[in-house]
Amino acid sequence: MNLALILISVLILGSAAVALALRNLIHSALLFVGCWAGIAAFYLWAGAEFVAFAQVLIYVGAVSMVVLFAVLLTRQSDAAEPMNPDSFSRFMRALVAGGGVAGILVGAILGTPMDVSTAGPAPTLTVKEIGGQLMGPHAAALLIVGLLLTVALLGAVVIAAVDRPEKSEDAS
Amino acid sequence: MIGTGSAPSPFGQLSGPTVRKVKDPFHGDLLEVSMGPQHPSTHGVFRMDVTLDGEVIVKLKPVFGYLHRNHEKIAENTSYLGSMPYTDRLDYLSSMSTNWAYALAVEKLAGLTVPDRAQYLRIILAELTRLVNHVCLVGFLFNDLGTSFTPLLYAFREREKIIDLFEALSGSRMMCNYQRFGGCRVDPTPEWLAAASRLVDNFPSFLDEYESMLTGNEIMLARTQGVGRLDPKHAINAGITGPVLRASGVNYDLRKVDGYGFYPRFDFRIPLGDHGDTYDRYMMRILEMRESVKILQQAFRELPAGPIMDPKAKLRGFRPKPGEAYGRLESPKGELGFYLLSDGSPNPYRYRVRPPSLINLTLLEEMCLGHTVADAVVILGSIDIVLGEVDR
Amino acid sequence: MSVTAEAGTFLERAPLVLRDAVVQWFPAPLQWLAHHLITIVAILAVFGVFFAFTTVAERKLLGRLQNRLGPNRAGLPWIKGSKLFGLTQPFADAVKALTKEDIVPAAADKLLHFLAPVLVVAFSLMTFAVLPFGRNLIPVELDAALLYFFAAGSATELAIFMAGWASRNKYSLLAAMRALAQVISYELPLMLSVVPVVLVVGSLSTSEIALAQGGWTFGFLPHWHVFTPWGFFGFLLFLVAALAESNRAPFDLPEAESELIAGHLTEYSGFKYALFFMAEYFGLTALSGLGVTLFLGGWQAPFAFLEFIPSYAWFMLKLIGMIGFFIWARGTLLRLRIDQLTRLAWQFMVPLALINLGNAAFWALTSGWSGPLQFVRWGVSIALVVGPFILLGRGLNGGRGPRTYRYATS
Amino acid sequence: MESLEQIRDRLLARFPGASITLVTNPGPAAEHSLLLSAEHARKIAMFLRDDAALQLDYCSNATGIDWPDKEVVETKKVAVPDPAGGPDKVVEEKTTRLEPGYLESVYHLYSMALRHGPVVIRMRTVNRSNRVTLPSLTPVWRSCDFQEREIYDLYGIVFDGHPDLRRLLMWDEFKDHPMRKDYVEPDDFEWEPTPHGAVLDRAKTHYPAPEVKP
Amino acid sequence: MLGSGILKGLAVTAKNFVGSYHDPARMVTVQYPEERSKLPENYRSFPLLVCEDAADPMGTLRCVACQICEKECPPQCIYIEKSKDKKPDATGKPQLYPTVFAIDTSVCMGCGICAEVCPFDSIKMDQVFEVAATDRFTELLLNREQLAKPNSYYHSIHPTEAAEVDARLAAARLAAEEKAKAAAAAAAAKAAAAATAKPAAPAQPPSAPPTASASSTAPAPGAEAPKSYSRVS
Repeated sequence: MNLALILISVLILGSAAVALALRNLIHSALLFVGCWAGIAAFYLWAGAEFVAFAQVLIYVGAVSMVVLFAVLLTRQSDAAEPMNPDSFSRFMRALVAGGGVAGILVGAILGTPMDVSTAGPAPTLTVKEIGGQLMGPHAAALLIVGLLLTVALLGAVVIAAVDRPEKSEDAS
Repeated sequence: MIGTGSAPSPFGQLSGPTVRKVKDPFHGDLLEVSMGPQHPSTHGVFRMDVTLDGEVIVKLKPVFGYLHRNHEKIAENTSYLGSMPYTDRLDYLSSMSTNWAYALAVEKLAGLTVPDRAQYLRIILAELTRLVNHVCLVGFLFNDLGTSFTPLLYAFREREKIIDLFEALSGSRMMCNYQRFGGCRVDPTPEWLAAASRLVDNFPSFLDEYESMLTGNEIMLARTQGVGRLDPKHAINAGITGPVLRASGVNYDLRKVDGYGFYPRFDFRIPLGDHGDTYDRYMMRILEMRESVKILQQAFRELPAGPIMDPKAKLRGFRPKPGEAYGRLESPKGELGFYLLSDGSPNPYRYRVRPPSLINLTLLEEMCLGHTVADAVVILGSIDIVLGEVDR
Repeated sequence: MSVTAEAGTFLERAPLVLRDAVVQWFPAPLQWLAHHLITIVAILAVFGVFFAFTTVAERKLLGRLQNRLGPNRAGLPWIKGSKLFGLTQPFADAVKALTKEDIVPAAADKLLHFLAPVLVVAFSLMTFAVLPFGRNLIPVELDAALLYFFAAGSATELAIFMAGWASRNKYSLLAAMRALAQVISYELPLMLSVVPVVLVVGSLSTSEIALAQGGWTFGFLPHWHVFTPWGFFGFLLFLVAALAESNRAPFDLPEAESELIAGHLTEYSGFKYALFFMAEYFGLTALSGLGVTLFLGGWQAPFAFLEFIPSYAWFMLKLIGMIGFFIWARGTLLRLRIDQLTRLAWQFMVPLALINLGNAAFWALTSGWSGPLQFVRWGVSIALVVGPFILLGRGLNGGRGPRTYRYATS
Repeated sequence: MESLEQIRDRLLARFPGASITLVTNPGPAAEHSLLLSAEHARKIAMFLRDDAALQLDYCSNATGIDWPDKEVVETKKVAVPDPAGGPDKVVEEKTTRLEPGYLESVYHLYSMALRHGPVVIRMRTVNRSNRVTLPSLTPVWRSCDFQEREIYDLYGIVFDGHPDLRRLLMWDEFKDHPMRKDYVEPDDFEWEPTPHGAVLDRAKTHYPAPEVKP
Repeated sequence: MLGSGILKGLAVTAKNFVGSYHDPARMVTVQYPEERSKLPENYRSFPLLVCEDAADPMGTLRCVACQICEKECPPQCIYIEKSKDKKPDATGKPQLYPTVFAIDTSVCMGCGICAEVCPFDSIKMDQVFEVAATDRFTELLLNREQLAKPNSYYHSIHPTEAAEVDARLAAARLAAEEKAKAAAAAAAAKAAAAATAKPAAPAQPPSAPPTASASSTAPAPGAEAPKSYSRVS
């Protein structure tokens, strides 16, 4: 396990943990952006340039904006004091739910055969080959994801467009 | 090209003047912004308390008084002649026509006559002032529209030439103090007249170049057409006069209505707008400049010789008989009036200035409702106010 | 690792020979570090000075546009009365910016207020890594270079938001929202206007794109993309989107001085303001560099017989030409309103970019045609460009035009 | 346009209760005016605006004038019977009569539709105290909005019925009305070098003036 | 076609850019301290007191402290104190002179009314505009010595006006001398007549001070015709 991987993982997990602890929403949102940049660094370390730059472009460029706008536009009541669990049963229910999700995840990770031995350097794919793969065997997956995103976009526009009386604007 | 200003946009409703009354949770609270008095685009110390809903103006209250010097109280403690240099400080962009308005009112009060050459000189200087004022306005309007000073500097290049003529004639560029009750103070030299007519002859070529650069510009059309619409009936009732009123289609120009001075001897036309929006107000100024050039050319041709001062007029110890008079003329900004009430003493008993800039601002709020902050700046720019005249 | 020096005139190979000579001094394990450090220092030095003289050039060019002289008084400090046509003006500005007091508003979010200028300059500088300045003068040879360029470019939005939010000032917040709406709206047309080039060249690597534009037909018609219908139209779209992306000329809404004083920079002063100013120019230079690489044939010489001039000189000449156009546009055009600006992006630029993409696909497929078919190919391609432009243009213009006026009769 | 007398008669016919008198203007400009009583002023103004023959749709100018209390000295020739039975002596007797002052607002009305000249109407307040009111004509002509606010600010006439009566030019906390003839300037002057006159003397009482070398 | 307006705009700015290199009309900058544009003759900035010769300015001051300019000045920025004794002025008539003549240039707005109403042509408008001072109170309050400028300087800045004023003063002086000679001749004739009438009584010749009516230099205020108007037509 070489030094770079440790550094990158500390960056990712550290920024995610601190982000959860902070009370200032904007600071935690920006720390999340740091976490996504860490993931992009991990891809770079792994040699997958295309995915790393895509990650930076999409997460650091666009999704961070959506998160920040969401934080800005929703009304923040200043007195956001920490939510103390008022009743014991609520605490128990939270514990059970959290434990269940954690159990499933750990089970899945351990279940998959991961060949940890360093069998030869990963094949470096050029962008042209990635394009070929995407358009070739994985074309269906690409189209479905594209469709999904378009539907999401249209849905967002419909929600955001506040219905206002259509006024004929005499343009002359 | 860029849009009619009514289609939805991601940032709040930007349609025409339909203002949302209902308070729905999705929109945040209103934003109180005070624009001015130190604001780069309010033409002097003028403040607007604007209430914004996102980008759209919901309420706009103008605040005046930052440049108030109580010009009228000073005038009541000074002789009639003593107030003449102070009238330059009212509308400091068009001092010659303000001087003429004051002289007109005093001549009406005291019943003085003015020789022909002085009448022609007054028309020449008033129309030259109209050129200076409209060129300044158009330059500043484009500055508010966001060009980085280029049209303003072209406009100021032409203004400088005319102002140098004023300096050569009256002694000062902007504070001319040139008219006297019964005539003018200095008789222009032939070289001055030659230089002035040469300048007036190639003014239209400057206007053509200016118009080709900006009148057809798509961004200009999108930013000004349909912005700040003014209804003719409301304009008349609100006492709005000058190019702003004529842009709404009301045919009321004192040069034709009152026919003061020798204006009836000149043939010139009065341009009228149809939509009363910022674009029409801009075009009114351009077309009026072209008409002023026509008047100037005729005046230079027919300028008679003769005295420039009524021999009977007295310079000092001028005591008009008791009585009152209201003299008004078509200043570049609108109807500029002087209401004088004399009680026989050398100082006026009551000296009142009817400021076109102040009264043209009466409907500023109605014109700006429903538009964005950027439009409010442009609408204010198209009304053409000068704070010296607004606050007096 | 970039290619070692090979054939070409001495001037052509000079920078590479120099770099290899310096790298030899270092011990073997440190050589790759020295190699990259030299590249970084070279970029910072060249484009630092380029930024300085762009500011002077902008002020002098604007001055000349407005019938006046630009700054011409700044001379050498120790020689009294020496006037070097204002060439040392930028260094005087730099000293002024450094010595000005740096005021941070009390209610500001100190950390973000400090971090914003740092980030905005860092991301703008990162975009220089993939621009091919000369025949093999490319700092980092990346396979997905274009994607890297846009990734670094889009991160600057984050810094603009931080600047606007951290200043705790009504004007800054309003302006930060405007800036983000503008930059996000123009991210899409910028990328869509670049995709046809990738489609025709078949690779994301900028050096390959520059190489693909080599060669001349009949000795004087270079194969630059800008001389093909889809390329010319793509270049126009790229220009407009680049203007908007770098907050300049008709789209300088965030710092619209007539409305919101200095936009999200209102609460910055001294060196931090200078950093934002520098970042804006770096962004502008990087986008112009990309435009030159994609459409104007990168470092390719315009004519065969001009090959002896080194390739990086051509790149610089074209770069200066594009920045000159940006300054010229700034001196002439009016500013757009925020809703007109976003409508221009979504209703006019994006559809036209998509149609241009189709046009480039048609161009790539019919590359085999020859003889009379060549004219058909050009005809269809031009029609595919001009037709939608006029239709969408008329729609966007809303039937607006200069009006004729009546005169009073009485 | 009809003469002022005809207009007055038509108004009197239409508003029998109102007192409308003609105020002549002695100067050569000969712009005579109609003095309206305060109660009927707004109805008369509305009539002047909407009457078909007049159509005075444009109120160009609204001015305030301050007429302070006047000492009127009347000399009357009185015949005093001579106690000695001789011819009675004629002696002038000076009786000083204090004429009460008033504040006045003057409106110049024009017609843009029919393009005819000024009809000047005046309204006078009862006295010169601080709470004198006059009916506001802003509901009739919107152009009087700012001008009436200025009259209120500088003269102190309270216009009832004005939509937004605030001070126009002076700052809101300002107490006095500067354009009145009996207005006394506050003497918080910083030292001004004007070499003569009351300003210098009053300033000297406040601050020791730095010496001026002649 | 969309964009044609913008292209025309760019064309105009390009024309101005190219024009600024060769067409003087399109390059209007004057490098102020080195190059200075010529001031027109009528230009006025602050007043100056005209004195006949530069050697003894206070002695040959034309001003007779009639205080007309002090009354007529709108911002009241002139301050004059009269002298007790009299001294002969340009036309030889004994006149007062100002011991203190201060103009507060921080208040003066250069309107030129003082120069216009002065019946003695002693105060004229100067053309100096570089008058920055460091102290607001003392340096801007110009006293008599700082205001006085010789007639030659007046000729250099307002040539036509100065020439016309000198002509008028010379004419006035001539008229004064002739009247003085005529008065002297009349007095001599009267003396001769008196001598012949009573040769014995010693004819005490009047000390023949120049009679008061020698020059009409101090006409009743306001009655004289405004002479500064019929300038060169």
